[in-house]
Amino acid sequence: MSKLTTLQEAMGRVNDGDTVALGGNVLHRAPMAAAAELARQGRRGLHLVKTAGAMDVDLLCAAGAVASVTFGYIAYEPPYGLCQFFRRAVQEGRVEARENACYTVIMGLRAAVYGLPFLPVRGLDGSDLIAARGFKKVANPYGEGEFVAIPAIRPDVAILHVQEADELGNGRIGGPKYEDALMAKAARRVILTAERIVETARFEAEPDRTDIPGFLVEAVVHAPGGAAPGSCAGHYGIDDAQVRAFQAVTGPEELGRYLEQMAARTAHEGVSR
Amino acid sequence: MSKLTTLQEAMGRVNDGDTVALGGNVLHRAPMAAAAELARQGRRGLHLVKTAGAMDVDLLCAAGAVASVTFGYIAYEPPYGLCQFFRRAVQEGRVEARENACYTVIMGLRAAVYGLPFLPVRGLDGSDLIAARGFKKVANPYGEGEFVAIPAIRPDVAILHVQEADELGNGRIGGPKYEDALMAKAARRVILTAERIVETARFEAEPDRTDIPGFLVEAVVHAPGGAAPGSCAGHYGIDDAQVRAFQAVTGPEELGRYLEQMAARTAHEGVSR
Amino acid sequence: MQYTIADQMVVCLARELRDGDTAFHGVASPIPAAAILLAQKAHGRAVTYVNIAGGVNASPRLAPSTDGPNMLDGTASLFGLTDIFDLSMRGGLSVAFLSGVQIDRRGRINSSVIGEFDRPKVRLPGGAGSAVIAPTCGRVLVWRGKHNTKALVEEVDFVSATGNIDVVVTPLCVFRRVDGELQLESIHATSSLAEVQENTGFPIPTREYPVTPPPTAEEMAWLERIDPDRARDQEL
Amino acid sequence: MQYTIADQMVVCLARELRDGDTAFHGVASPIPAAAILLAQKAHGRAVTYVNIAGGVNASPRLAPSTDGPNMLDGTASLFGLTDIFDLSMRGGLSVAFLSGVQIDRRGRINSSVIGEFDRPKVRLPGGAGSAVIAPTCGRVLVWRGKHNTKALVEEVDFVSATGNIDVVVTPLCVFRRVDGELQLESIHATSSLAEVQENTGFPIPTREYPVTPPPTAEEMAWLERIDPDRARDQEL
Repeated sequence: MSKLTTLQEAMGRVNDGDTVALGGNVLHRAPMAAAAELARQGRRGLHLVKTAGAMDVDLLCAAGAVASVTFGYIAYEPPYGLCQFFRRAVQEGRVEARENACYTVIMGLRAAVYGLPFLPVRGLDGSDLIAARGFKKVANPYGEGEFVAIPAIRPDVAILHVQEADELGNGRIGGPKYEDALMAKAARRVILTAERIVETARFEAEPDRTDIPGFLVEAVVHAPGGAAPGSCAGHYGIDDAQVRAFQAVTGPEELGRYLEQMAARTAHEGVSR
Repeated sequence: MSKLTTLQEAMGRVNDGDTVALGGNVLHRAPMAAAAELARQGRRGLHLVKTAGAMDVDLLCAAGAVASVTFGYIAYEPPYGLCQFFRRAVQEGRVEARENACYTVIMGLRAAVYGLPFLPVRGLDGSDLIAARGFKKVANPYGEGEFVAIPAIRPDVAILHVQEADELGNGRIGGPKYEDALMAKAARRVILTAERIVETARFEAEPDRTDIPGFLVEAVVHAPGGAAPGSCAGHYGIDDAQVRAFQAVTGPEELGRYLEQMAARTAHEGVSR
Repeated sequence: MQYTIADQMVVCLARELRDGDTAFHGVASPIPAAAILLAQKAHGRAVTYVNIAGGVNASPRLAPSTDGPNMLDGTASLFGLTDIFDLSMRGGLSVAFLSGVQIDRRGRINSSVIGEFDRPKVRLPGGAGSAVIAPTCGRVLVWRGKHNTKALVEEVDFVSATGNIDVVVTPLCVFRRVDGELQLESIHATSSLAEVQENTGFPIPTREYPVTPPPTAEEMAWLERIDPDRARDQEL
Repeated sequence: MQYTIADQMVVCLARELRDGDTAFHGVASPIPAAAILLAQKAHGRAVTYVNIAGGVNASPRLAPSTDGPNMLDGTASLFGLTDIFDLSMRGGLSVAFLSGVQIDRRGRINSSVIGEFDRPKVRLPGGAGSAVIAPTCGRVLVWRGKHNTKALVEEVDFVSATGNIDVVVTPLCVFRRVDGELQLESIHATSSLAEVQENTGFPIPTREYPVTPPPTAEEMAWLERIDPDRARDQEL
């Protein structure tokens, strides 16, 4: 019954070429330990999906794991500047930048949740994104108006870091929720990493606070510090030194050492339940 | 700043001919006191919206307040049978039955939330509802498939009964949530009736449990017993005798007496905060 | 052993569930609710049970209403009607329990009107979610609390819903849809072929039919725990 | 009185807000966050403040990131990015704060690419929500932490977003869009017409322009409380 497993095993379930939605937003509650483990395992050709990504996307681009990114915004917030690995990979043609508005990522995920190949969307008027992305239009069959049709985005897997999970896969998010619950519903499979593994009774006591229903989840990893060096509400803030250390990485060997250090921190802290 | 007002004043804000979404489901957490007050005030020509309605819709039909009902299901659950006032009003041509699937009511409300005149929907294949309701279709611009387009349902007002509200309009629902939060976002205006009025600090302590954000709400009514004779989770169950007393009503005078009795119960219990 | 027709219907429906199923029921559905709980508890089926009120693998004490707060008892998350519809639309709902006022030979359901849609002779409750669930979920298990020629008809007055209807369970018998038509599969021990033929609006070939296996003692013991107030009898 | 350029920009933006506004900012927006809080607290404006993290009329202690948990401090409900977008789409968002790497004479924004979209010379962060917010919200208030001829251009390389852009506030001045074109409205006391002309990629007519009213003592006192760590300076 238990879906608890190791980070290594869980990330082994992600295949080369998969479409992977990453929870959290910029440097907050992103599944950093999971991203580092995917990089460490040498995953290739991933199609990442995120509204606003930062170090998670940048790290996977640095590791050469990424084929495309579907996104609204990929950059750090001040004072960390742009995601240089992502930027260079796009400029050199190694990664396809499937720019959306953040909302059209959301509408694409909603289309998948609703079992539809597309959803119409308001907005985008006058934006060159329509032509650049080849978005088509649909007419309102009841009256005036044409609307851009956003193709469904159905991730093969959503990887989400939450504050609390149980062994059945129920997940509770503290602080900002971002698009995690939507991703969990849109994706074919869901993997949770969690700061704490708690008893199911805790979810049963307040089921209205469960953000991710367990039956949608296939694997749960106890990963304290799993959003570091980004923040995790109620647990830790941004680790400035470690973000800067990553940004200063040059070359695969340095990246390898950085990833091993990240793995060691999670493994160490992750021993006890 | 306070949005607290009386039931009479709040229901006075609903106009003849308005499209009115009613929260709750069948005999659970429906805004019964509000519906009775609308009936008592002699409102006419209302266009009701609900996925699964029961005595709320039946009572407003009995009072002659209704022009149409957009719904998936209008009936009691066992042992109370059909909504006879609704049924007769439709059969006699006094009320238009805009039957949907419950899901197409939801998709119509979602279209309104997303600022769209329609949304495509999966399902409905082979159903005579498509022709009977005049639903049109849209083609998938990216490949195969045609989908029924559900026109937006934008209520003028959503009337929702909640367990707890504050004077700013924040609302918390206990037990099943049904479609209330969706209605609050789809409607132009929102009126809450609440079992208890609580301090805003209570919402600030657990903002993740607030179902209705206060800034969407224009009026809040302290209405303990406001879902009776239906149930309200954590407060009371179905009042069998009062449901049956309503079903036994014949003629406008009896209905008038029934409504006055409902009003008296709410007013009496509603004196203190 | 003593059992009611509702008990027989519950047991027939429960036996349809399989390991790995995700099963849904809506309002006014004590018989399906009891069936899902029976499959989980008595038959040990690994079924994910989602109900209209939002419960996920809840363990409610059943009541005639299957949409109230009790339907959340023991749930660890909320997954309400909107979520369940979405799940079906994206192919994630394997079993739905639906009913209808009329059910026809082809397994189509009418819960909308008798007569014209716009000015009906009888306005029925409406198909609730059936129009979108029937074509999108894996298998539809239909139950109907009455079996007469008005309920089981040659052709429905109005198609509220049609789609993946697999089984129809009534107080008299079990039909299974084969090649697009309902075929009599078994007759309850409490009924007879003559009674089924007389009360069905389409022809039932005269031949030998199996007797529906009645509830076992173990099933009845579980039903007593799942539904001690016998909400399931209220449907008939 | 001592104040920074960021203080001046905050104050300019705050003064644009009106009673009844519902105002939004996204990531990397300490200057807009400070402006909204200043309008509420110093100017007593009845503004509903929604932020990307989900806060409604929150009172955060500001940090360089405007998307973290602190943005929920004091909120009584969660109304996150998805809800805010929906709100704008249905006409319920009156003010949005947007930025861009390039802003052109017509008030169009580019945060996508320099060069070709598919193989850009410089890949920029992306327009985030601006492409859908700019055409649907009531008024867009644009701020930009740099004012040079690469930032304020005759024509953007790529139109990430265009729409209801009303005001552009830079470290040097304030533009307002009139008849579809940015017009210089006032020059900050710390700058000059010559500096604006030199650093702007489209012609600025030579004439008298008002001096932007600098921050008042009261505004500065409030800013000290709203943003004691001076997150707003990080943008410049």
